[in-house]
Amino acid sequence: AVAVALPAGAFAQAKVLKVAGIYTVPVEQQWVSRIHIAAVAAQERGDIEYTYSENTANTDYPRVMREYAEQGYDMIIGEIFGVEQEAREVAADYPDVAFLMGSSFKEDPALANLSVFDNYVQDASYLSGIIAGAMSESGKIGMVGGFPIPEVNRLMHAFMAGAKEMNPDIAFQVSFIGSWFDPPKAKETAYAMIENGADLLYAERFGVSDAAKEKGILAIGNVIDTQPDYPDTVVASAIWHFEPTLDAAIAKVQAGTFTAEDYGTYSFMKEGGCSLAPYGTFEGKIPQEALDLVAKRTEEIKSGAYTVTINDEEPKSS
Amino acid sequence: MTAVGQGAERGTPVLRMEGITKRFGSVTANEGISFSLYEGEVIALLGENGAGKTTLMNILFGQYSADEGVVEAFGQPLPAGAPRAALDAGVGMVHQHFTLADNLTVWENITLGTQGLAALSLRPARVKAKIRDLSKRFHLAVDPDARVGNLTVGERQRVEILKALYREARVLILDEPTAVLTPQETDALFATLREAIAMGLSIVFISHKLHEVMAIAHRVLVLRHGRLVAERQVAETHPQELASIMVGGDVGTPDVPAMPAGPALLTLSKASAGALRDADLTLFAGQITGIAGVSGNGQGALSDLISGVLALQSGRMEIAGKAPDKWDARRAIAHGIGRIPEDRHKTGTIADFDLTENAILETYQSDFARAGWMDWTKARQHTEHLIQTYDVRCPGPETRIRLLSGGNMQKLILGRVLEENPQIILANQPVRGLDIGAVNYVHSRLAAAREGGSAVLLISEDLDEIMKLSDTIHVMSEGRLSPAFARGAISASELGKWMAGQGFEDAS
Amino acid sequence: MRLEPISQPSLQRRLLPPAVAIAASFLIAALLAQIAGGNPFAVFGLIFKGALGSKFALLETLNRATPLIFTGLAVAVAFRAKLWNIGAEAQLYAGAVITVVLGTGALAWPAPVLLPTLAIGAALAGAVVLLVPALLKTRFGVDEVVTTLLFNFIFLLFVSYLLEGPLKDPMGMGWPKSSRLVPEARLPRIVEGLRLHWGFALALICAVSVWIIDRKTTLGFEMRAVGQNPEAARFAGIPVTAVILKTALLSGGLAALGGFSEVAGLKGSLTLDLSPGFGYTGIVVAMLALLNPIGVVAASLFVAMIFVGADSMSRAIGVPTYLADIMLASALLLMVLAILFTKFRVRRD
Amino acid sequence: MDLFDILLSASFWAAAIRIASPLIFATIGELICERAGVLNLGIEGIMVAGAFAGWISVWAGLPLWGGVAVALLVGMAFGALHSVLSVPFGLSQHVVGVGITLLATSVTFYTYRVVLPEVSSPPKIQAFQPYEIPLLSDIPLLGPALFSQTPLTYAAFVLALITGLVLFRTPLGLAVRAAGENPSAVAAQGLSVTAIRMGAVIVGSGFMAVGGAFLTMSAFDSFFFDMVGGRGWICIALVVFGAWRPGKAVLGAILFAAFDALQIRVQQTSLGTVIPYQIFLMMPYVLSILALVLMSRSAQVPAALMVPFNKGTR
Ligand SMILES: Nc1ncnc2c1ncn2[C@@H]1O[C@H](COP(=O)(O)OP(=O)(O)OP(=O)(O)O)[C@@H](O)[C@H]1O
Ligand SMILES: Nc1ncnc2c1ncn2[C@@H]1O[C@H](COP(=O)(O)OP(=O)(O)OP(=O)(O)O)[C@@H](O)[C@H]1O
Ligand SMILES: [Mg+2]
Ligand SMILES: [Mg+2]
Repeated sequence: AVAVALPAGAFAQAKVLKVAGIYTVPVEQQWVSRIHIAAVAAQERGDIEYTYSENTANTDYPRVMREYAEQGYDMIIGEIFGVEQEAREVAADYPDVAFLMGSSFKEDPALANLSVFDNYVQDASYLSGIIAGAMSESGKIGMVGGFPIPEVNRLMHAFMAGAKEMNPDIAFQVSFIGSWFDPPKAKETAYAMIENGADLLYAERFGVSDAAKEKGILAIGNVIDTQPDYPDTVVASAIWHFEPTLDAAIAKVQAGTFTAEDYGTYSFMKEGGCSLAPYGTFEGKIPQEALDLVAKRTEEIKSGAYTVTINDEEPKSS
Repeated sequence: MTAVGQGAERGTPVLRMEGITKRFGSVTANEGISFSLYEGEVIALLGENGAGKTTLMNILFGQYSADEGVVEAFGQPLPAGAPRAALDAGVGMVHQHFTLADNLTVWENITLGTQGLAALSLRPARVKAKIRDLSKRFHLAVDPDARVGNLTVGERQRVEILKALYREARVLILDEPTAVLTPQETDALFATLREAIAMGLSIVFISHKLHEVMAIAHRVLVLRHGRLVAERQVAETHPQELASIMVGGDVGTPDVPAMPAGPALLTLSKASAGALRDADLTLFAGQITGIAGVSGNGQGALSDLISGVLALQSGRMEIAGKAPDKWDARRAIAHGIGRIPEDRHKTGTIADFDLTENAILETYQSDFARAGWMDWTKARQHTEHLIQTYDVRCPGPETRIRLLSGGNMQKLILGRVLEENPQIILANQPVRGLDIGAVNYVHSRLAAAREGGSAVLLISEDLDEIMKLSDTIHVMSEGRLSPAFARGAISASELGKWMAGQGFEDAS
Repeated sequence: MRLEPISQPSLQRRLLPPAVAIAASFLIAALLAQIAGGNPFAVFGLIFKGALGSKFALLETLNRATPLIFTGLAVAVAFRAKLWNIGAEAQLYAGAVITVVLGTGALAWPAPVLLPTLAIGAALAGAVVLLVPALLKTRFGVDEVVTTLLFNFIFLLFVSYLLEGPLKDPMGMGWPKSSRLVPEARLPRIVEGLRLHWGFALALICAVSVWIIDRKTTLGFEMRAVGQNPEAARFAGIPVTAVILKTALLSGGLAALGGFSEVAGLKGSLTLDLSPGFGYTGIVVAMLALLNPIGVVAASLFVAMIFVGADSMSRAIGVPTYLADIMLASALLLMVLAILFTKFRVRRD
Repeated sequence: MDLFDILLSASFWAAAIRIASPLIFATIGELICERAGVLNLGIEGIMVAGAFAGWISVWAGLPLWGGVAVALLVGMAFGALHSVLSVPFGLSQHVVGVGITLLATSVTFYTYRVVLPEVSSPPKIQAFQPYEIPLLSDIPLLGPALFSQTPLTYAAFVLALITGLVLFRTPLGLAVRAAGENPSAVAAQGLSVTAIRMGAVIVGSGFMAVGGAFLTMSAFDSFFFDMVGGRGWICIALVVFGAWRPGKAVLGAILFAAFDALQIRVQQTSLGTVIPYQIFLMMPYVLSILALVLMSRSAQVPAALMVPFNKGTR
C-alpha cells in the first residue's frame, strides 16, 4: 500500500490501471470480442491490468460492478443496455472509478465518471455494402441478424445504403433468428436465402458464412474479420476497432481528466474506430468501379465531406 | 369337502423356513417362525390383518430379507433378498396386490424376465403357444393378447398364476388370492389348484375365509402378532376353533332380526347410467337391501350414480320423494348418503394423508371449516373420537393412513360414514380382505345403523354375506337389476341362476 | 440396496449430512479452482465473504433470493396439487409485462394505490398465463409439462415482440426495452443506497400466506387432496377441476408477482433478459424445500447464497465465473441427497 | 415463392430433416429414459456437454466418429450421475434433472474457458459432410431431401429404428417398458428395476449427447455457448407428442423441424415485412401445442413415470 499520499498527477505516467470488463455474453460474441481484444492488447502493452466476467446476467450486473469497484479497480468497461438506471446508481456510488459503458443513452454531465460508447461502425459497413452491391450478380442479398437492436440495425442500414448505391435494384432479404449464438439456425436461415436466390450474404451472425461457403456464394463479414476462416467466401469485412475508444479512456483516466463523454465517435472511421478489412484473397476480383467508389468515399468520410446516415430502425426485406 | 391329495409322505421338505424374524423399525412383523412344506402339500396361513403373513411370504420369495433365520428350497439355502433365486429354485408367488403392468399384454407380462435380456427376439408365437397350452391344462382361460388393463380381477388372478406356472414353479405362494374373486371364480381357482397339486406342486395359501381354508388346505398355520401360535391338520380341526385361535377369543356373529320397513328414502325408476340399465330400486329406512351378483355387472355404475360421481342418462332418481335437479358427490353427501367404497385405497382414502385428514375428507366443508378456514382442533378431536369408538388400531391421528392395515383402514372409513348418521349407507364390498374379527365388526355396525333407521345398500359378491344381512335382495347381471326378493324367500341356488342371467328374460 | 426410514432421527442424523454436503461442494469448488490456476485455499473464506461478508453482500444475497422465493412458491403450490407447472418463467414475465403496461404512466395514481394495483394486475396476468395450460389439461387432457414448457418459449417471444413494438421505450434509442416506471410505481428500497427492496418483504408475506392457505384453509386441503389422489378427492365431493384451476391461478399469480417485484423493485423497466432462468431455478428451490412454503424461503436463501458467494469468489481469485454455477449445481444435488440421508438409512441386502 | 412452392421443394424437406436430426437423437434418448420411468430433465445440459465433448475431441485430433463416441460417453457419464441419484436414491426427478442440466452446462463452459482461455472465435473442425447415397439420392424430391444428408442424420434414423425394435421386440425392451409401467411387476419377475432404469437413463443420456454433438459436428463445425438453445426442452415435448413411441416421435421431430424450416422461409417472403419476426419464431411451438390438443388423448403415459421404486417399502 502507498503510505504517503501524493498528488494524482505525479503518478500519471507510471500507473498501470486496473481494468475490469463485465459482459453479458461470452467474449466470443463479435461485439464483445472487439472490446476484449483491445483490452488484452492494452494489457500486453503494459498500460493496464485486465480481468473480466463474461455471461453475467443483467440481474447480477450491478452487483458485479460494485464488487469490482470495491476491489479497487480504476476503470470498468462493459455494456449496460439492459441496466441503465441501476448501473448509473452504482457509478454514482463510486465516483473514483471510471466507467466506460456500452449504452444506448447519452452521458450525464452530473455523473462525471460514466462515459458511454457504442459500435458506430456504419462507415465501414457502408463501404462493405458498396462492394457487396458490385459483387452480387443476382441482385439479391440475404441478411441474417440475431435481434433487431440498434447496433445491428444501423450497420444493416448502412450496408444496404452502400449496396444500393452500386446497384439501385438490389433486393434484400432480412431475417432475425432470435438468438446471439445459434450458428446452426443462422446457417439454416442462410440456406433458405440462398434457395431464394441470394448470391451474397451479410454475415451478422456466426454460421452465415458457413452456408455461403458450402453453397459457393459470397459473404460480407461484420465487426470482425472472418476472411482467414473463409478465404474463398468472405469478400470484405467491416471491422470495429475498440482500441481508439479504450486508449482514449485509458489516457484520460491516467491523466485524471476522465469525465462524462460520449465515446461513440471513436468508432467512426475518421477516428480509426472502424475500417474495411484488407481484401486479401479477393484482391483483384472486385470491380474497379466499386474500388474507386470505396476509395472516394473513404476519403470523404475521413475528411468529413460525407456522412453515413445512422438509422436504428429495424430493417425489413425488400 | 375334503382336500385333494395327502401331502403326507414326508421326505425332504420342498420348502423350509427356520427361525424367521423380521422387524420394521419398532414393529416385529415376524418372530422366530419355522415351518416346512412338503411335496403336494397345501399349507394355509391364517391370521388377523397385520399378523405378518404377507411379510413372511415376501421373505420366502426374497422380496424382503429377514433379520434372522434361513430359507431353504429343496434342501438348498436361498440367498436373502433375491426373488430371482427364489424363482430359479421353482418358487412362484401371487402377490396380494397384483404385480402386473396394466399397459402390457398378458403374454408380455408372463414372459417378462423369463428370457435372457440379450436375446434378439421375444418369440411371441412360442410364448403364446405355451400360455395357451398351460391355460388349457389348468383351466385358466385368458387371451394372451389382451391388455392386462382391460381384464377383470379374476382374469388378472389367472394371469398371475400363469406367470408362476409358466416358469414351471414347484411351489406356489398365493397371498389372499380369493379376496377379490367371485364365488364362481374361487371355485374355478380351486379346481386349478387341485390339478396343480395332483401334478406335485406344493402350495402356501393365505386367506381370511375359513371355509376356503378347510376346502383346500391340508395343514393350517395360525399367526398372531407375528408369531406362529398354532398348527393344525385340517382334518383335525374345525372353523370355530381356527377362528378363536386367530383372534385369541370367541367371535360373535351379528344378529339381524326382522324389522318393519320405514319410508322409501331413495327410488330409482328405469334409471340408466354407465353400465346400469333401466334399474328399478327402492331403499327403505330401517332395511338392508342386498345386491348380489358377480362384480363388474353394473354394481360400480349403481353405486357411482347414487354417490354422485356418475350422471343419470335416463330414468328418474328420487331422494326422499324429490328428484334432485343437480347431482354430484358433494350434494350426495349433503343429502345424507354415506359411502363405504369398494376400493379403499383408490377411492376411499388418500394414502399419504393422516388419519385426521382422511376422517374429514367428505365433511371438511360442512363440519370442520368456517368461511374457508379449517378447524383442525375440532377435526382432531373428531378423529380421536372415531379411533376410540371404532377401535381403529393405530399410533394416533397423525399417522399416515397408508401405514394402516386394510381392516383398520376400513374401520376408519366406517366411522367416518356412520358418525354422520347417514340416511342412506352405500356399502360396496365392505369386508373385502378383512379378517373374521373385522368382518363381524363391520357387519354388526351395519346392522346397528339399520336399526337406527338408515337405509343400507349392501353390494357384495359374497352370497353368504348378502343372505345373512339383507332384508330384501336384488341380483345384478349385465347391468340389469332383478326384482326384489324378501329375505328367506329365495334360495342360494335360485339367486345363482339370476346371477348367471337367467330370469331377466322372463321378467322383461 | 434398500432405503429404510428412520423413525426418530437424532440431531446428529439431521445435521451431519447437510453439513457434509456443503463441505463436499466447497471441496469440489476448491479443486476446480486449482485446475484453473486459482488458489484453492482462498475459496472457502471468499465464498462466505461474497455472500454474507458485508451488509452489501448480505443484502445482495437476499436480493438474489427474492425472485426465487416467488417462483419457488409458485412451483411448490402447483406441484403439491400435482399440477406440473414448468412455466414459472413465462408467468414471471407476464407479471413484469403488466407492471410496465400499467406502471409507466398509464395510471397516474399515488403509490399506495398504484403499487397494489400493479401487484394485483401482475398476479392476474400470471394466473391467466397458467390458466391456459390448466384448461388444456382439464378439458383436453393435454400434458401440462409440455404446454407450460413450450409456453415459456412462446411468451418470451411475445415479450420480445412487445419490447420491439408496442412497449418499446420511445426514448430508448431503439433498444428493445420498455419505458421506465413512474416513481410512484417503484417499490421502495429497504436500506437506502442498497438494492434490496420491499419485494423481498412481499415474498416473505407470500410465503407465510401460502403456508396459511396450505394448512389453515379448505382450499389448501382441497389442493393437497387433489394432488395426492384425484380419484378419491372426486368421490369425496371435492370439485377437482375447479381446484386445479384455482391452483393454477394461485401458482401463476405467485410467479407473476416475482416479475412485478423484479421490475418495480429492481429494474424499473422491462428487458428481455429480466430473468436468468428464475422460473427453472424455482423448480429446484421448491423441491429442495420439499414443497413446503416456509422451506422455499430457506431454499431460496441457500441457492442465492451459494451462487452469489461462489460468483464473487471466482471473480476474486480470477477463475471463470462458471465455477459459481458448478458449485450451485453440485451443492444442490448433494443437498437433496443429504436431506434423504437425514430421513433414511441405506441398508444392503 | 408462395407456401406451396416451399412445401414442394426438396431443399425445404432436406432442411427439415437436417433440423430434425439432433432432435431425433435427443428425443429417442429421452424416450428411452421415460419408457423406463425416469423423466430426464438433464437433457438440455447433456446436449450442451455432448456438443462440446464431441467437437473438442475432434479438434484435439480424434476422427469424427471418435468424437461421436466421446460425446456418447460423456452423455453416459452424466446419465450415470442422474441415474444414481434418481433411481436407487429415488430423489426428485425434477431436481436431479434441472441440477444435471445446470451442472453439465456449467462444467462444459468452465472446461471450455480453461482449455481455450483467449480465443475470440472458437476453432473449427472438419465436420461431417453430406453423403449422397447412391441410387436413392436420385429419386426426385425424396432423394435430395432424405438421401443427401450427413452420415449422422442417417445414424439418427437408424437409431430410432433400432430403438423401436429393441423396445417392442426384445426381452430387454420389454423389461424397460415394464419398469416404466409397474416396477413391482419387474421386481416380482426377478429382474432388477434399479439396473434396468439406470441402464436406460445412462444409454438414453448418451444419445442426447450425440444429439448435441450433431450441432457442432454436422450442423456446424465449432462450439458456441448457448448453441443448444432450448432444443432439449423441445425434445421433452416431442416425447409426449410422439406418445412415447419412437416412430411417432421421429415424425413429431420432423414436423417440428418442418415448421421451423417453414418459418425461416416465410420470414423472407412478403409476409415477413408485415408480420413481426417473433410470430414466425413462435410458430413451431404454437403448432406443437395445437397438434397436441388435436391428437387423441388416448396416448398412454408410462404409468410409473416419475414414480421412484424402492423395494421393501410401499
Ligand atoms: N414395508 C413395511 N414397512 C414397515 N412395516 C411393515 C411393512 N410391511 C409390513 N409391516 C409391518 O408388519 C406387520 C405385518 O404386516 P403383513 O403385511 O405381513 O400383515 P398380513 O398378515 O399380511 O396382514 P393382512 O391380512 O392385512 O394382509 C404390519 O403390522 C406392519 O406393522
Ligand atoms: N410402509 C409401511 N410401513 C409400515 N407398515 C406398513 C407399510 N406398508 C404396509 N404396512 C403394514 O402392512 C400390513 C398389511 O398391509 P396391507 O396393505 O397388506 O393390508 P391389508 O389388510 O392386506 O389391506 P388390503 O387387503 O385391503 O389391501 C398393515 O398392517 C400395515 O400396517
Ligand atoms: Mg397381507
Ligand atoms: Mg389383506
